[in-house]
Amino acid sequence: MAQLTFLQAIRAALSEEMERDPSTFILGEDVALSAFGSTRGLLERFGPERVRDTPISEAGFVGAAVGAAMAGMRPICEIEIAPFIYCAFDQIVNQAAKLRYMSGGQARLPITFRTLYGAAGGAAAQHSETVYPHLLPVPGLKIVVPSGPADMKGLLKSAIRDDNPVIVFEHAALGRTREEVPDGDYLVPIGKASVKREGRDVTVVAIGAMVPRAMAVAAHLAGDGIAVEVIDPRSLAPLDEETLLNSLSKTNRMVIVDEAHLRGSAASEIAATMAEKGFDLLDAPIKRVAALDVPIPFSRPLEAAVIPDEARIAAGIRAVLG
Amino acid sequence: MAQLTFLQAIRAALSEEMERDPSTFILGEDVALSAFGSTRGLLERFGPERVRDTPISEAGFVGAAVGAAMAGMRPICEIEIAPFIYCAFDQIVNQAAKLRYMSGGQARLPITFRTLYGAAGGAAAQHSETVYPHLLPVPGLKIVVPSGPADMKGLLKSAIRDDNPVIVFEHAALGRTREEVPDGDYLVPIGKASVKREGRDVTVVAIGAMVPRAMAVAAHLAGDGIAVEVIDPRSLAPLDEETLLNSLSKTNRMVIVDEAHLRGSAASEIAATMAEKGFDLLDAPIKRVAALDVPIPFSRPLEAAVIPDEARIAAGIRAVLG
Amino acid sequence: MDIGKEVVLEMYRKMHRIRQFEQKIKDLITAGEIPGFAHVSIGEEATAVGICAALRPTDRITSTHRGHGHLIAKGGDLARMMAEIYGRRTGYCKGKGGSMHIADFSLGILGANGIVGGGIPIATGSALAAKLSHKDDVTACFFGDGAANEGTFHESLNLASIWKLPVIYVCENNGFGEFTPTASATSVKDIAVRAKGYDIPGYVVDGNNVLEVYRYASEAAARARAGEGPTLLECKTYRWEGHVVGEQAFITGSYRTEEEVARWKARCPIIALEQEVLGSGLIKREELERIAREARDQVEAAVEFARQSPMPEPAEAGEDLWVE
Amino acid sequence: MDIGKEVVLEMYRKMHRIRQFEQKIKDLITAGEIPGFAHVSIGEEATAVGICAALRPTDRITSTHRGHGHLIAKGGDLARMMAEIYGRRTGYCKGKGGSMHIADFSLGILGANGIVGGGIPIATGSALAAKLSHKDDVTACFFGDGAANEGTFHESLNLASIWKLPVIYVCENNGFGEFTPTASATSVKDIAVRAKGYDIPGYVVDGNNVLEVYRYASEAAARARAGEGPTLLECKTYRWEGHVVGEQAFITGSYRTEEEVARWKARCPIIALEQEVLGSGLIKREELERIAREARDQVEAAVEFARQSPMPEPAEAGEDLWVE
Ligand SMILES: Cc1ncc(C[n+]2csc(CCOP(=O)(O)OP(=O)(O)O)c2C)c(N)n1
Ligand SMILES: Cc1ncc(C[n+]2csc(CCOP(=O)(O)OP(=O)(O)O)c2C)c(N)n1
Ligand SMILES: [Mg+2]
Ligand SMILES: [Mg+2]
Repeated sequence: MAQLTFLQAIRAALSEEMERDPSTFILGEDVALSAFGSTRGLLERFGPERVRDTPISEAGFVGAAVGAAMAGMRPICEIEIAPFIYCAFDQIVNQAAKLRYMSGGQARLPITFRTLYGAAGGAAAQHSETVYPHLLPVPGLKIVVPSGPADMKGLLKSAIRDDNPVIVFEHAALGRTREEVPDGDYLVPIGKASVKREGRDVTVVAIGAMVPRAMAVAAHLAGDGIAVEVIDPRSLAPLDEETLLNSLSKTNRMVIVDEAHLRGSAASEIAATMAEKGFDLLDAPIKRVAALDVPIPFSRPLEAAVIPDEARIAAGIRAVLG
Repeated sequence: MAQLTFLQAIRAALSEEMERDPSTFILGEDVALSAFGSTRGLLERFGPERVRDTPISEAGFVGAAVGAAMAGMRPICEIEIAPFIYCAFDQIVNQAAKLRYMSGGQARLPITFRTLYGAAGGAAAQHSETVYPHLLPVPGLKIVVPSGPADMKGLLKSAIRDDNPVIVFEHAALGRTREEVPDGDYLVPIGKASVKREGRDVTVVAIGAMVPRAMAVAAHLAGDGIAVEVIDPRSLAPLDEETLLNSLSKTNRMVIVDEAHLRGSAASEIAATMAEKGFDLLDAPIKRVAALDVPIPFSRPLEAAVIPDEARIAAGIRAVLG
Repeated sequence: MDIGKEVVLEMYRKMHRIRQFEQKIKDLITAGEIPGFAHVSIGEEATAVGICAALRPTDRITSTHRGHGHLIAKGGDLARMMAEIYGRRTGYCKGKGGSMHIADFSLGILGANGIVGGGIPIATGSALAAKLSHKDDVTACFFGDGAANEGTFHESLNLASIWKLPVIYVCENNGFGEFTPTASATSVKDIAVRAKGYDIPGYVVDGNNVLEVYRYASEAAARARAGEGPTLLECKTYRWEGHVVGEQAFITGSYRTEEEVARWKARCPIIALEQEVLGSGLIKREELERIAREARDQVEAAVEFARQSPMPEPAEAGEDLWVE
Repeated sequence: MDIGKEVVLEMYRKMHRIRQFEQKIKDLITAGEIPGFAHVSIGEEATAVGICAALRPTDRITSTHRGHGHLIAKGGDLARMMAEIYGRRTGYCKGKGGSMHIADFSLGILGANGIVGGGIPIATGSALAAKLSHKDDVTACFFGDGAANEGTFHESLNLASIWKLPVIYVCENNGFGEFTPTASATSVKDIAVRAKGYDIPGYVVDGNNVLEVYRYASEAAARARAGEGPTLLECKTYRWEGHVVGEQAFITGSYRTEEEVARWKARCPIIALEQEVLGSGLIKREELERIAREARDQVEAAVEFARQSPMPEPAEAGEDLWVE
């Protein structure tokens, strides 16, 4: 066990898996020098063939990852900032996620996509968007959103070993968060939620950078005698419905906190599923706390008004407590 | 009033609006010859400058529509088949939908995107997908899904006149459906649902080609004494929550029928909203009847197994009736 | 280059197989026996065959919506192809893919593709895999003239050039993208010219001359295997049939002249090869006739296989999404 | 071409304005007064200015993430730009856009753009609008060498060529895309060569020589207005500063040599113009000094304006999405 930051956890996962499996390689824009630090040091260790800078050609290099995977490699493909995925959307949605099925189970696509997402202050609409909602309607793609260093390491390692396409969303504001991370072969299974805090009054499901925010609110509300259970689903596809329903059967109330725009959010998807399968468990409507339905604005007070903050999370919780 | 097919209604809307406003023009692949018939005859009437065949370059010509709109034109941009939108996804999501907001309200983007969507038998995964769920998380874009000729005409005309980007999804299987369509300036407002059939036992919300299917089920169940109210939301963004909630306050039960894959579907979004805002009205969980979470397969029995059919819709209704 | 008799015969065999197969598809769709839609490449056989004849079994290809010819040229099994087009469980994709998505990974066929230009980066990645795993396999990437206007063409050729990837980009210029003439959608007369923009060799090739295609492909493959990077071959050819089988039923007007079609039919790649080999005395007419007959028989057998095969069960729709 | 004194003075003025503005941005970010991140174009001023000097007020431009220079060259107001970068309500985008999204539609500035290559089709569409409305307005499209590897570059140039659109594609080749040298990401030495792939004129231009840029731009604009279609100008230049202000704080190692930077600084476009005009006796030193001083004052005033301006209210986040 060592104290690692989120970024260090990413680097640990990448280098351990690259060490382990010679068919892995990294490709993406400036992965050698690593502007955001997640691949720093890997060039020196694995060389430019396996840590491969690409031109600024998202459809081209994402498609190259697809082709390399189908020809036997295990690519780790970085899209520098999440909204750039839209430039490669066909290759992810129509190709990577569909080719196995369309080929009747012939193709293997062990690709890990990694990308930096979320609002971290002043990067504006084309750089700050929470992108996973656009990928929810994509059968054939697993979606992972770690909220801290240990999960980051364990989930990324699982993603790389997965024989299916997995996309890992790494929040831009979490880079320097730090916690104990198990050494070596620490794997977190994809599809298993994590109960971050137990409580009997209300279940708060929070995603990515909303998890620490929800934890802060829970700690705060504990002072008012409100026992909040915080659950991090960790992967949105597949979703661990069982853990969520179990919690709901205890608390009978749920708030879902998502940094995405409300419409079409993961919060909506989870809420619809919980309200359908957990209908009899519910004592109050499921409340979604999500970003406003406007692009993420540049100026700090505006950005803060759009993204869920502690006050809105707390208000959501109080609302379902009635 | 005349009996028009869905395709004739599209042509009527396009030619009336092009007649009306010289800043309109059509661009897209093979719009002059019109493989699917929706723009047939327009070349002869308006000439090749305004009915403009493009190369196979979706990002290029969608972006050109964005630029032309910002420079004062009113483009009608056809994406031949909906999943090709993924090739132009950046231009729609990061550009068309965000530029007005990012520019502080300077840009005007009166663009109508039109595209053929849905499963119509044997076109397989890359041609049959229901694509609007990918666009739900896009503030700044209106999403319209007409289910019949009259709405098609009235909504398309409203879309063209709208000063904001609107995308109109035209179901591939509806082309030859026929009904009375008002002549001339018939406008259907975007954001207003349509109650297709009244009933007091259960509300069925159906989208696009699922509307006639739900209507058939409703007619059938009427024989069993079940009074189904069928509502077509017509636009998914904005969503007419009021009409849906009004219906729910009468029936207290809701089924949502969507051709999209269940995860991330419009059905999920609507269900989450209704379960949140209409919690006290509900006597049963809201049931989503949607496509399975696999790509649309080619072979007919497989395609039929994936897309909601009358039996699944009826079963959904019976389930919420308990 | 001296092309051995066996190679020539094999090319002749493959061209006939493609022609017969697609003629059959066309007839079956017209007769209403096959439901979906299909794009046939009748008239373009020399390109598919000339390219694939220069490849080894471990080499790979990516194909397009108009892919039957490429697949057959790379060794695809007619019966499993036909069964797929019939939507049967015995088809290459168990009925999940259909005409536009046939693949045979055991033969290095990474799949037809319904997205114009979609296969170009994929082929590029396949070539990258060869390089990374130190194999001298080549990937041939088929795409149309229309696809050469997609961004993926540009991004891929640049990538392959800077990384010196073992890939042959084969642009089948058949004069049209759907109903739009190439000349009105494409800014250059010869797409091969675009190779200059990536500092790679680019050649205009007579796509109806299988021997010429084979020669260029062999050279490009040799370059690729030697680590010298990609080549762009623009094979000029023509599709005799419509963009999609049955298009007369839904388009009005015609987008090309009968003379143009007739002119190209007069340049039939199969007859051209026949004349060449008969003229040179390399091969006897009877041998050629036997090959043509065999192709017909194989196609009939494929149809029979497809007809006898079961449709998939509805429950199978849930399978084949994940590697478990 | 004979360039009038007024034009030269105006170009000198604009270059200084850009230099001072961006130097100030850099200082303010370094000092922690401006929070976000910004990409400055110090060293590249001649390209922005030479191009825009050849444009009319009704002509349009599209810009990039490194856009301050283009905007100022097209007449952008320093105070409203600065206020935007400060995130103030008085900024061009009311604080919603920031450095990467500044626009001024009244000046034909269709906006900076945070997506590399994102503006290229938009410029193409702007040119299409001019053509469709029978106006002789030209659109200049700025983008980097890195953007020239995006698919949108390819699709747009093909489109503009076949439609003969009045657009000038201005590739600012500053030697890097982020931290990757152009030479290792781009398959050709001269991006201008790619023009051949679209059958349009393409020229390599000394991007640090404002008079040369102006001459090429004027010719390209004249061609465009005459209906002769697009031109590709590759302006070779260099960014003196990092990819993003403050990058030293988060990247380790350096991706270019100090000598290289020094070599380019010795080719400062502003000093080059000074020497040219002083040498020819066209303009006196005092006049130049006055211009430089005015630029500094304008920038100071802009900072003052921004500092005094209010931040937006949270409720304003909900505005400006729709045309009602
Ligand atoms: C991205 C995308 N855009 C459009 C289409 C529709 N479409 C299918 S085939 C075709 C024409 C392709 O032309 P070309 O590349 O020349 O191939 P050809 O059909 O001539 O063999 C088009 C536009 C598609 N399948 N994918
Ligand atoms: C589609 C997309 N991919 C990647 C990025 C990240 N990015 C921002 S600037 C930049 C480099 C651009 O290089 P170039 O086009 O040469 O412009 P320069 O920065 O040199 O002016 C990159 C990769 C982006 N903003 N958009
Ligand atoms: Mg073609
Ligand atoms: Mg650059």
